[in-house]
Amino acid sequence: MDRDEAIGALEAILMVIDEPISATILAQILEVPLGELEEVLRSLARSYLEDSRGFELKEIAGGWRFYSSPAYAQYVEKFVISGQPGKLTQAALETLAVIAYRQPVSRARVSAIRGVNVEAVMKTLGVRGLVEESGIEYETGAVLYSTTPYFLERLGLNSLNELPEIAPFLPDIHALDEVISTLTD
Amino acid sequence: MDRDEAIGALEAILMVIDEPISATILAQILEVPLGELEEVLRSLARSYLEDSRGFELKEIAGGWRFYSSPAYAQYVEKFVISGQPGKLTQAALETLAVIAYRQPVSRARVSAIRGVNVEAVMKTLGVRGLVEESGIEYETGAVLYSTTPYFLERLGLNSLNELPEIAPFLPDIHALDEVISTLTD
Amino acid sequence: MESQSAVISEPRLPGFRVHLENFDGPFDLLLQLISKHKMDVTDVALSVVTDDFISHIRLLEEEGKGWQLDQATEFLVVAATLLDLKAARLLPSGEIDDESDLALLEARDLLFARLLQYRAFKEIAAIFEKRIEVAERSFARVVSLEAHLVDLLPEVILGLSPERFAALAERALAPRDELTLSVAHIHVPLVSVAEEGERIIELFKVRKTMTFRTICQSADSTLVIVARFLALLELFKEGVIRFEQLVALGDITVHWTGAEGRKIKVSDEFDTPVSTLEEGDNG
Repeated sequence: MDRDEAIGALEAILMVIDEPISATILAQILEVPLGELEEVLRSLARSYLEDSRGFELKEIAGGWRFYSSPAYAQYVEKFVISGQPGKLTQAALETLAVIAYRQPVSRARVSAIRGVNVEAVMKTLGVRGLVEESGIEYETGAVLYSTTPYFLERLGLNSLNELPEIAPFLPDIHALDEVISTLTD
Repeated sequence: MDRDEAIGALEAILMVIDEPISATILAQILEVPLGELEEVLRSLARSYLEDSRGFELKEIAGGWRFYSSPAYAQYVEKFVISGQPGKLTQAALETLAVIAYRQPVSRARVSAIRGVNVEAVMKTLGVRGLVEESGIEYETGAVLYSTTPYFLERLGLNSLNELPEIAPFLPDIHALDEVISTLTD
Repeated sequence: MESQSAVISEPRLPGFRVHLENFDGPFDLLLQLISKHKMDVTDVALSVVTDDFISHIRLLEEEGKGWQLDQATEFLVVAATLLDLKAARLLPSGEIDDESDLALLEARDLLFARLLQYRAFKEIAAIFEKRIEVAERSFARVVSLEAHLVDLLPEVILGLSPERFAALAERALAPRDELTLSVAHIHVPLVSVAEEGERIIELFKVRKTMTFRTICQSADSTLVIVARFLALLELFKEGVIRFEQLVALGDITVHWTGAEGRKIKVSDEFDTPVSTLEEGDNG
């Protein structure tokens, strides 16, 4: 792999990952010696700084990730304050409702029930502190999600037991889920 | 605000969003006229392509955000557990094509064009979030269907205007459709 | 954007070849020749095409590739349209001397247009497929807010009571298709075979012998002609009429042979909306 290809691949991977990623893993994926790869990462990070880009590539606690540049913090903060209303969108509320009544539940299951990709919405719910990871599904290894105490607080409840019962008339909803998931997985 | 500042601010904000952001919101935050801002976004997107970066800036379904470049898909796929649902069948694709170009359209009309009962396929498209009910036909009371923003996302389109022209495939298809409907309805 | 001049696509029914006296090659090419007026549909022996297709499907079966439902469905649609087209072509046209001839000519063009339209959407579907493939190679940046920014977020306002929240959950969890109101009853055929049958019986009370052309003279749409044709078949089954055609493609004469005053009822089996032909598809 030549240097340009390596830079492109690194930029592509770093652009879509959420958690910081170690140089060791990147070196394995790209099949490039670790030392060489670290040198590319450092020079890439330097070039963003030199070009006064709005983003930075930083190594924090052993992992590399893109961050917004502090030089433009005022705009980012303005966006976060103004652009993220206290109220949730309808899509976020519905997703939250599904999680609340199905917890613990995997993202794939929520997605199957909602009929759309819920990745972004679930991230938002996580950032807003309303849902959190709560375990691993034994059969699939999928991460399971549950609501948080903060969610209860915002809804004005003391415990999940206080959630109103829903639709006892819905026939065997788990079976339906199965059907839906075969359609959408 | 000069152009370099605007570019930096845009890159910084785009780095922290978890869903596509409209040019209108960006223009408000940066206090820059919308037309000017859109021009900066487009030239920024172009510059990433020209520099063969590993990422792209794209406007899809009405919002801007960063994507990994398709050229490096093979590397990115190792990190992103593909949440993409399975492939659509030929029948589903063709039904989707009819709906995309005829929307809003009743199931009976789609069925007439496809020459087969499309009930099952349309249900699948609905469950997958690609089409949705969008109204009622005044004369017949039939439910009308349209494509969703998620449909645009799946096709990587910004708006329905970006659908390929159907004219080269069929001269004056709208006129034909009217007459055909008298035959088949 | 894809090249839009590339109207000639890859074969849609891969591997299926037709062997006719005047044509030997892929089915798709045959369709293209017909749709470009390079070949007359009346020159195509549809029975041979059908035989070829059935053996093609059998071959796939024997090779263990299973029953290709997609291919079979597609073939049926195209073959049915070709058959319609051919039927319209074979009906006497010649000089346009009356209204019904004109209607037949129009019907022929319409069937032709329908075939073209069907094929146009197949081309578009292929473009969709390619676009989806390309789009799937691009991954969106979906990241959590950087830690120092999370503190800036305003407190979440759910803005609804536990009861409203429960109602929302109920709706989100409900199977979606139950929300679809069936409107099938609105699309019942506007033409009834049984009713057209009654009308024909009334005509026979006046004249014992009529041509098919005469019977259809008052028909104001192709659908009515079809309904009257089906009604005649029903009456034939009841044994109250017989058909006579002196020359091939000539006028068909219909004779009433039923007893006077016998009560005849034309069944309404053709009037049931078709709901059994489902596309075998779950994705």
